[in-house]
Amino acid sequence: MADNGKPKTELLDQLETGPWPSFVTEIKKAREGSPVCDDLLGQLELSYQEKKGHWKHGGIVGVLGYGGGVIGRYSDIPEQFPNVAHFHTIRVNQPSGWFYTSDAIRTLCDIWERHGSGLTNMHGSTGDIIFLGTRTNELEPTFKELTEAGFDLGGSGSSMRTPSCCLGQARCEWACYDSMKLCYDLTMAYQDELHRPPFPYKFKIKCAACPNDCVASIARADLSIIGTWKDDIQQDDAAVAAYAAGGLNIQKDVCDRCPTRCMDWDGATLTINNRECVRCMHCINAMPKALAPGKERGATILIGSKAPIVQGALLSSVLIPFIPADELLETVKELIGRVWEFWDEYGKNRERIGELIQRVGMANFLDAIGLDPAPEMISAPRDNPYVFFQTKSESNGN
Amino acid sequence: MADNGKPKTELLDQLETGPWPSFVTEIKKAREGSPVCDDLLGQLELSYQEKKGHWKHGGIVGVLGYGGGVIGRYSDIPEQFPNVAHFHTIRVNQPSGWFYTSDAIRTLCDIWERHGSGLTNMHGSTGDIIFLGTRTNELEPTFKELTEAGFDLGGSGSSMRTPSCCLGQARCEWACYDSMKLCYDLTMAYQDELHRPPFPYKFKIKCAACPNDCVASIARADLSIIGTWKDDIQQDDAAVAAYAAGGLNIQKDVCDRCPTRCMDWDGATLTINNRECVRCMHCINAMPKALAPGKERGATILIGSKAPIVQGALLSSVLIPFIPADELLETVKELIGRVWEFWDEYGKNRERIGELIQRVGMANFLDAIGLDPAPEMISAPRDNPYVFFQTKSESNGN
Amino acid sequence: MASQPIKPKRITDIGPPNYENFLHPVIKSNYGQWKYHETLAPGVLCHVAESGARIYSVRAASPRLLSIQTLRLFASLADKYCGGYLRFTSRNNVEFLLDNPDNIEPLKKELAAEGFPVGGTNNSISNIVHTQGWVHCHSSATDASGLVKSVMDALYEDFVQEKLPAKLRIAVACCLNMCGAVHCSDIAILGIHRKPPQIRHDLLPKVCEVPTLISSCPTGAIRPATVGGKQSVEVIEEQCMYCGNCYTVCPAMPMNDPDNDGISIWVGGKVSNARTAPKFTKLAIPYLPNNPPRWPEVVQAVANIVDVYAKNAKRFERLGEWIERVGWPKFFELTGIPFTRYHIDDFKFAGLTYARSTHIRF
Amino acid sequence: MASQPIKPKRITDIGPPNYENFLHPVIKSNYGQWKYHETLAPGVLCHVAESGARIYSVRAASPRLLSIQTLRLFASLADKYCGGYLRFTSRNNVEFLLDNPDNIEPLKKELAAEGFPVGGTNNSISNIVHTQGWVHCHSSATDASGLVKSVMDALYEDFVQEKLPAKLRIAVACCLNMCGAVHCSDIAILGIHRKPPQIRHDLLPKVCEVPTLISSCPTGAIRPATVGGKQSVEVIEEQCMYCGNCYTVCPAMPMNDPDNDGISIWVGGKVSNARTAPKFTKLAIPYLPNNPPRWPEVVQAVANIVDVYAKNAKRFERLGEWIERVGWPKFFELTGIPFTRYHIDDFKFAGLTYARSTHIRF
Ligand code: SRM
Ligand code: SRM
Ligand code: SRM
Ligand code: SRM
Ligand code: SF4
Ligand code: SF4
Ligand code: SF4
Ligand code: SF4
Ligand code: SF4
Ligand code: SF4
Ligand code: SF4
Ligand code: SF4
Repeated sequence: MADNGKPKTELLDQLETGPWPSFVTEIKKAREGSPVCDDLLGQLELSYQEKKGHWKHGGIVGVLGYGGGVIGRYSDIPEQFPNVAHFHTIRVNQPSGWFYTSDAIRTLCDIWERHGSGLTNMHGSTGDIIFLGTRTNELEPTFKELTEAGFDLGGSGSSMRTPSCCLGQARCEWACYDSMKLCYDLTMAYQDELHRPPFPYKFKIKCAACPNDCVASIARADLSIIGTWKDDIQQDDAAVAAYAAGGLNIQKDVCDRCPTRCMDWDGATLTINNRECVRCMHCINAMPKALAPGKERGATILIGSKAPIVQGALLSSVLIPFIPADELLETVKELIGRVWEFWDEYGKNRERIGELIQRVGMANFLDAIGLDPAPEMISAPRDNPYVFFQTKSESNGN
Repeated sequence: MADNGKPKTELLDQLETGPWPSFVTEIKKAREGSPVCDDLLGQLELSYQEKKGHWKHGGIVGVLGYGGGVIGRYSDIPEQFPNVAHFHTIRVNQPSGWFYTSDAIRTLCDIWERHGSGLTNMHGSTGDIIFLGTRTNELEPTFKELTEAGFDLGGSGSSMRTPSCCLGQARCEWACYDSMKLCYDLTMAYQDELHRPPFPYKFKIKCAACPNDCVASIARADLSIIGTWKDDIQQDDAAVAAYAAGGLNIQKDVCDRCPTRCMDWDGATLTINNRECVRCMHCINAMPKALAPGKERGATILIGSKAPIVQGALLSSVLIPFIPADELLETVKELIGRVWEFWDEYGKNRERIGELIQRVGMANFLDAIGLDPAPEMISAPRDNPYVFFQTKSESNGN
Repeated sequence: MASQPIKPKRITDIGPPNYENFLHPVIKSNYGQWKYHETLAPGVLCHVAESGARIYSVRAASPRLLSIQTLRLFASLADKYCGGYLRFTSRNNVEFLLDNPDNIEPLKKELAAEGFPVGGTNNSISNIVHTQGWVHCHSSATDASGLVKSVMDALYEDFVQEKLPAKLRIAVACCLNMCGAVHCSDIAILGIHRKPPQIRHDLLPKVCEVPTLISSCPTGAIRPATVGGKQSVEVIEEQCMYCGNCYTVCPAMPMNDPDNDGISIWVGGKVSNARTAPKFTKLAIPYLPNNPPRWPEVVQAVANIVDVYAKNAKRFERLGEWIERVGWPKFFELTGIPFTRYHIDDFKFAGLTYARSTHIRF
Repeated sequence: MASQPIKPKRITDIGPPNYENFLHPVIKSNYGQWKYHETLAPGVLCHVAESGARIYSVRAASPRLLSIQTLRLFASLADKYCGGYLRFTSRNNVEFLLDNPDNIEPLKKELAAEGFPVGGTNNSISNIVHTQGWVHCHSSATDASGLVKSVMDALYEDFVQEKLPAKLRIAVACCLNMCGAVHCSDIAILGIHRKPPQIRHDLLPKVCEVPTLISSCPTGAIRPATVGGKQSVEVIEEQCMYCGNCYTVCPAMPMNDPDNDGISIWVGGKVSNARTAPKFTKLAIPYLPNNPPRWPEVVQAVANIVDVYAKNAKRFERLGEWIERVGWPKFFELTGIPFTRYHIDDFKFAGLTYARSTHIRF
């Protein structure tokens, strides 16, 4: 213990210098109202000394009737740090796009002041508001206050996980569909799957309203919904000229960086061969005042991304090239239903949907969910001759 | 039988029309001196009728003291076609670059007239002269006459296969090393391995004297030796200008097709950033009078290509980025020795060297043959975190 | 933190609050009607609607691990300058939404005074997506927050300025589970183990099912074994690739090892579809020591990569795009990072990463 | 073909004749000293040495399967026009080497009269690399020579002219062993089976070792079984991908099946390092019927692909390069080839062929 009755944090203190805001300072701030934070600092300092974590595998804890939303966590040296003997986190479902009013923020703070460490993550990597550290007996009371304030828990375990989205139409000129609304509608539609783990493993949905993918959906979501358009890029020639006059090297920085080289710049006019454009966004990103996505907007649906454990990381791959914006909710819900049915029947324990598709093959998966194969789903046809022909009985899925 | 006492070949006869030279005509030509050809035509006509081959799995036949060079072949309907009851092929090692004098050709014809069907393939896919069809008792006599005429057999089975090469310095301005000589020297150096199968499986060597790879070595050789250069492309500005004047669109057809876009054309001068050039040959191919490979010439050694059976096709991959031309023979021989030693020890039956490298991993292979890893060997470092660290004992190959 | 139940009635499955209740009026009335945006300064964006309306966003750094005290500070700043409206970004920065541009400078000043720098937009290094580390996870081979703090202190100038060739996105994960963005980031910092799990034979039969445990191992390194008369398992050391999946399914297989755990550095991934397709991050440095509290080796390594990239890439070229243009040999040469056997893939798709052409630079 | 032993002494391991003995004097004296080349006409090249010397090459088509009668014809043409020097190319054409350009036209005329067209250089379709087929191999699902003849008859104009955007290289193989160039060709024609091997239970125990046979199957489709009291095997039909590897190791597992064997068409491979790296050929048409003697469906399919390519590709663009630029959906659209479940890879590296970006053309 240091002189002030607080644990010694010599190593951690070194993380309070420097220009970047310090998480150590945050923990120290929070200890005003919360003795938990002293023990957290103490145990963390020990980890810094020993280069070793001091948390045990979490047990199954939660709130009544829910199977997810809480990550159980226990110290492996509770004698030394009794206040973090239990140190569970609560995942609170964030509002779409992480928009708040100051009142909402204060409501959350007040609840968490009453029931937990006073520490949060704004936000977790999946998107949830993370309430960082409380005891088992505080879970139910926290939940009660949260729901009464209009908040609910997010996902954990083998449940649908909290969907998240880019801010889309709320503040972005490139949004090709209403990602915030779709995210909200899907979250509401699947409350049961979110709260009561029904699956072989986790299932994540992320909604990005254009191919810039500001919510990393193609890399981190089992279902990635990424905005795009079908018609021509909207073009304002005067504004293009203004960019050129302003010093943008349109040939080098725009045309030569177009992945399909489908743009032509003759020094005065930009011509886009829109049939060759793959909607990568680059030219639009480079000249936001001059170019914009077309008017026939919607989204591409991709499936299956995940982190590497254990068969290697996956990126989501194209499942439906285009769905018009106004048909998105219904089509996606219908699709999700069929995907889950298939996963439920064929998925092994702890097998993500992307892994299952890899295992059974995309073609069989398409058969099962009733989608026709399309060349947009692949980067190239097979290069090996090992075709499982279906001559025996045409309906055989293998 | 048709009226002339020859077999009926109604279907095959249809392949004697049209502008492309006909193999049926060739077989018919050969039957002058060889009754074998009648039965070959007969059996082939039957295959055309039935859509089905009529050859049996070959037994082990060959010449004394050799384990390779002959492919045994038997008809599965010898009663019907007794003259092709045996129909073995003899693989005769071609001269480097497939150069002949008319005398050499005639010598081969005479031998084959005496001992076989009179049919050949000029050449087989590996490169050999193929003597197409003879009986077991003719093998040894054919071999005797061949060797006396200065020819020897090529490889088959689990032997080193007949090396082959592009014509290189014999008639090509781009040859970066003497592919014909290297091919010859290697063939001579490994006569034993060529004739007496010592390996887990076949081993093919192909020598192409520049990256155009006119002998498909990167796709069809266990060891691919492909010419390249280290210094700057030789450039003749006047000749470049002449191409431009002659109508070549240097920007579009040359610069824009350069894979690294390392060329600049200002309408008058071509500037190549040679440090970025990957020696793809395109610009040189497009302007043979203006550009040429540099003067510091040699070859890249690549390893492991093969057809798909059964783990999928492989392309050869870079093993040694550059060996100067005058060190090639010695370095390659030394390398081959180490590769064969490793293959001999670790290769499974019917496992090509490329498959073995895939199985044990390139790094372990490099360790075993004593080569340091170099970034030129890979297109990109690993993207998965599954590293087998060697902390236990630094010498452990896994 | 005494429990104060307020009402007896139990509410469930209500989902998150509707975002519409939290939108700034300018946003609400111009929803889906944005025309273009401009950057007024690093961290300060102005979005212009078809209607001519403007919304200003001021983006401030956040350590992500936030106390309620700081959250209340943000709330009061939002009240003071933004009519109470704020948001967080997908990279955990906080954004204040203003309709009055005159409020921008005072807000920035207050944020600076409180230690929250403004930046992270356009060609800058934004906040680091990261994970729990020793603060909360049982699985971590290193801390996350401490790494982020150390690295961002060093890269601070690139957060408050927009001088890089393109966006540069960093991620930290404390174990191979990679909660976050490690597998598709420009630069990623990953906690790793380098020793097989220790087996707690006493605990194992009680807490784990042996068949499930055995099948959890992707390399088949775990075999049944009888130890001290009890059913347990053994790990074939040579087959273990330290993935930790066995520990995830069985607490009696801890991986933590202060002497051998450490950090690996990865480069060249991206998520956006801009120009090139999304890419996985590739191994740059297989191992650096775990050196809390400041991880000097890691900080130096990351700063060096950023530096080399900044000096060499062309405009609009993300780190991975630059490397693909100049080639990996050049990346290793310019950064001075040694190329080792560990860089050569030996996992599932390994063969496809071998250089299958003669395209070589000398 | 009576055997006439000449001498008793047995010579072995002498290797091939030294190529130097077979080189045209102009080639010999300018070996390694070539400066550039020009094309005088399709099939006629002129290589110019540093010394100013010139060698002319006239390339003529060959069916590859050549009688000694034709070889003697070539030899006498070489004597007449080339001082006796000729060669064959890596694609099985014959090349006559001349030092006197006046001999070119007479030589071409004689070749034409004998039915050997001149061409195959530059942006043409050269000879088809092919295999044995029903002429000599036990393994073939189709004939090779007949396919080549049928296809080249149809593509003849593209052999004698150089009007394509770039070189176009075709290969034929009669089974999945792919002796030749199928896996890296602009267009490939491949004989395939679509039924598991028939098992000759009578023969099997006599000619094959069951364990070797079982382990030869890459998918594990072969299982030991006792049939009629004798040790044999069974094949799980659903797991068989018709690779024929079992037949290669065991003659009692024949694959031939006239009703189900057929042809598949592949596109977009290449070998050269020019511009893009070498590429594998990709599946275009999974199945066409085996229709000797003229395989009209195959001929039509190949001609159609050549035609679409010729009309759409840019100069210097190989077939695969063109497809990569415009995208595979466009290839299927323009050729009218239906896209099916079989095009989607499900082998080892399958996942990497799924479209992992939103880069889509509409
Ligand atoms: C809290 C959070 C990290 C954070 O600091 O933000 C987190 C924390 C954990 N993750 Fe995660 N994951 C979190 C987002 C992710 C993400 C990112 C995302 O969702 O966009 C990924 C990568 C994407 C993906 O899903 O593949 C991710 C991939 C994993 C994996 C590997 C899964 C895989 O299939 O590869 C595991 C291991 C597992 O599930 O067994 C895992 C497991 C865990 C566990 C539950 C540890 C475990 O082995 O049981 C961690 C609990 C830590 C703790 O004590 O709080 N976590 N995890 C994130 C959730 C917060 C939230 O709800 O907002
Ligand atoms: C004659 C020839 C085809 C031709 O018409 O030109 C040929 C013919 C045979 N090949 Fe081949 N291969 C021939 C060049 C090739 C090539 C091309 C090359 O060498 O450049 C390949 C692809 C490259 C490669 O080696 O991978 C090739 C890949 C195979 C394979 C598959 C090997 C693999 O690892 O994937 C087999 C099957 C096997 O070895 O079991 C095979 C097996 C065979 C057998 C021996 C059939 C068998 O299963 O036992 C064929 C004998 C046919 C016969 O009756 O004459 N042949 N074979 C070629 C040899 C002539 C020569 O010596 O010049
Ligand atoms: C004669 C031959 C070598 C031999 O030793 O036999 C040869 C000779 C020449 N090749 Fe080749 N190539 C020969 C097979 C190949 C092959 C192998 C093959 O086809 O199986 C390739 C790789 C093909 C591939 O990528 O699939 C090949 C890829 C090239 C290229 C690169 C073309 C490209 O743009 O991808 C060039 C450069 C060019 O044509 O501009 C080239 C250029 C040349 C030049 C111009 C080289 C020179 O300066 O003399 C020669 C005459 C070319 C011509 O036919 O127009 N040669 N060339 C082969 C003739 C085969 C035939 O009868 O048609
Ligand atoms: C606020 C935020 C969305 C949100 O709902 O929270 C957002 C907002 C914008 N993004 Fe983003 N992006 C946001 C995360 C992302 C992510 C996700 C991530 O980093 O994990 C990506 C994918 C990154 C990747 O590829 O690894 C992302 C890739 C882009 C791109 C493509 C950049 C590229 O060239 O690859 C653009 C276009 C551009 O900047 O020119 C873009 C552009 C924009 C624009 C300009 C869109 C607009 O017109 O308003 C917004 C301001 C950009 C800025 O920060 O300079 N945004 N953006 C996220 C801010 C994160 C932060 O605090 O830094
Ligand atoms: S993903 Fe597209 S629409 Fe969404 S915030 Fe980013 S740039 Fe805007
Ligand atoms: S969006 Fe991308 S692909 Fe389309 S024109 Fe612009 S840069 Fe090219
Ligand atoms: S590989 Fe190169 S050197 Fe050899 S013939 Fe072809 S172009 Fe000439
Ligand atoms: S050889 Fe290829 S890479 Fe080099 S400058 Fe020429 S076109 Fe570019
Ligand atoms: S990356 Fe690993 S250690 Fe870090 S939070 Fe996720 S599961 Fe825990
Ligand atoms: S860490 Fe991974 S590889 Fe090692 S034993 Fe555990 S599950 Fe197997
Ligand atoms: S491809 Fe198959 S059938 Fe044809 S020659 Fe080769 S092994 Fe025989
Ligand atoms: S054909 Fe191939 S997949 Fe089928 S049983 Fe034989 S070896 Fe197995």
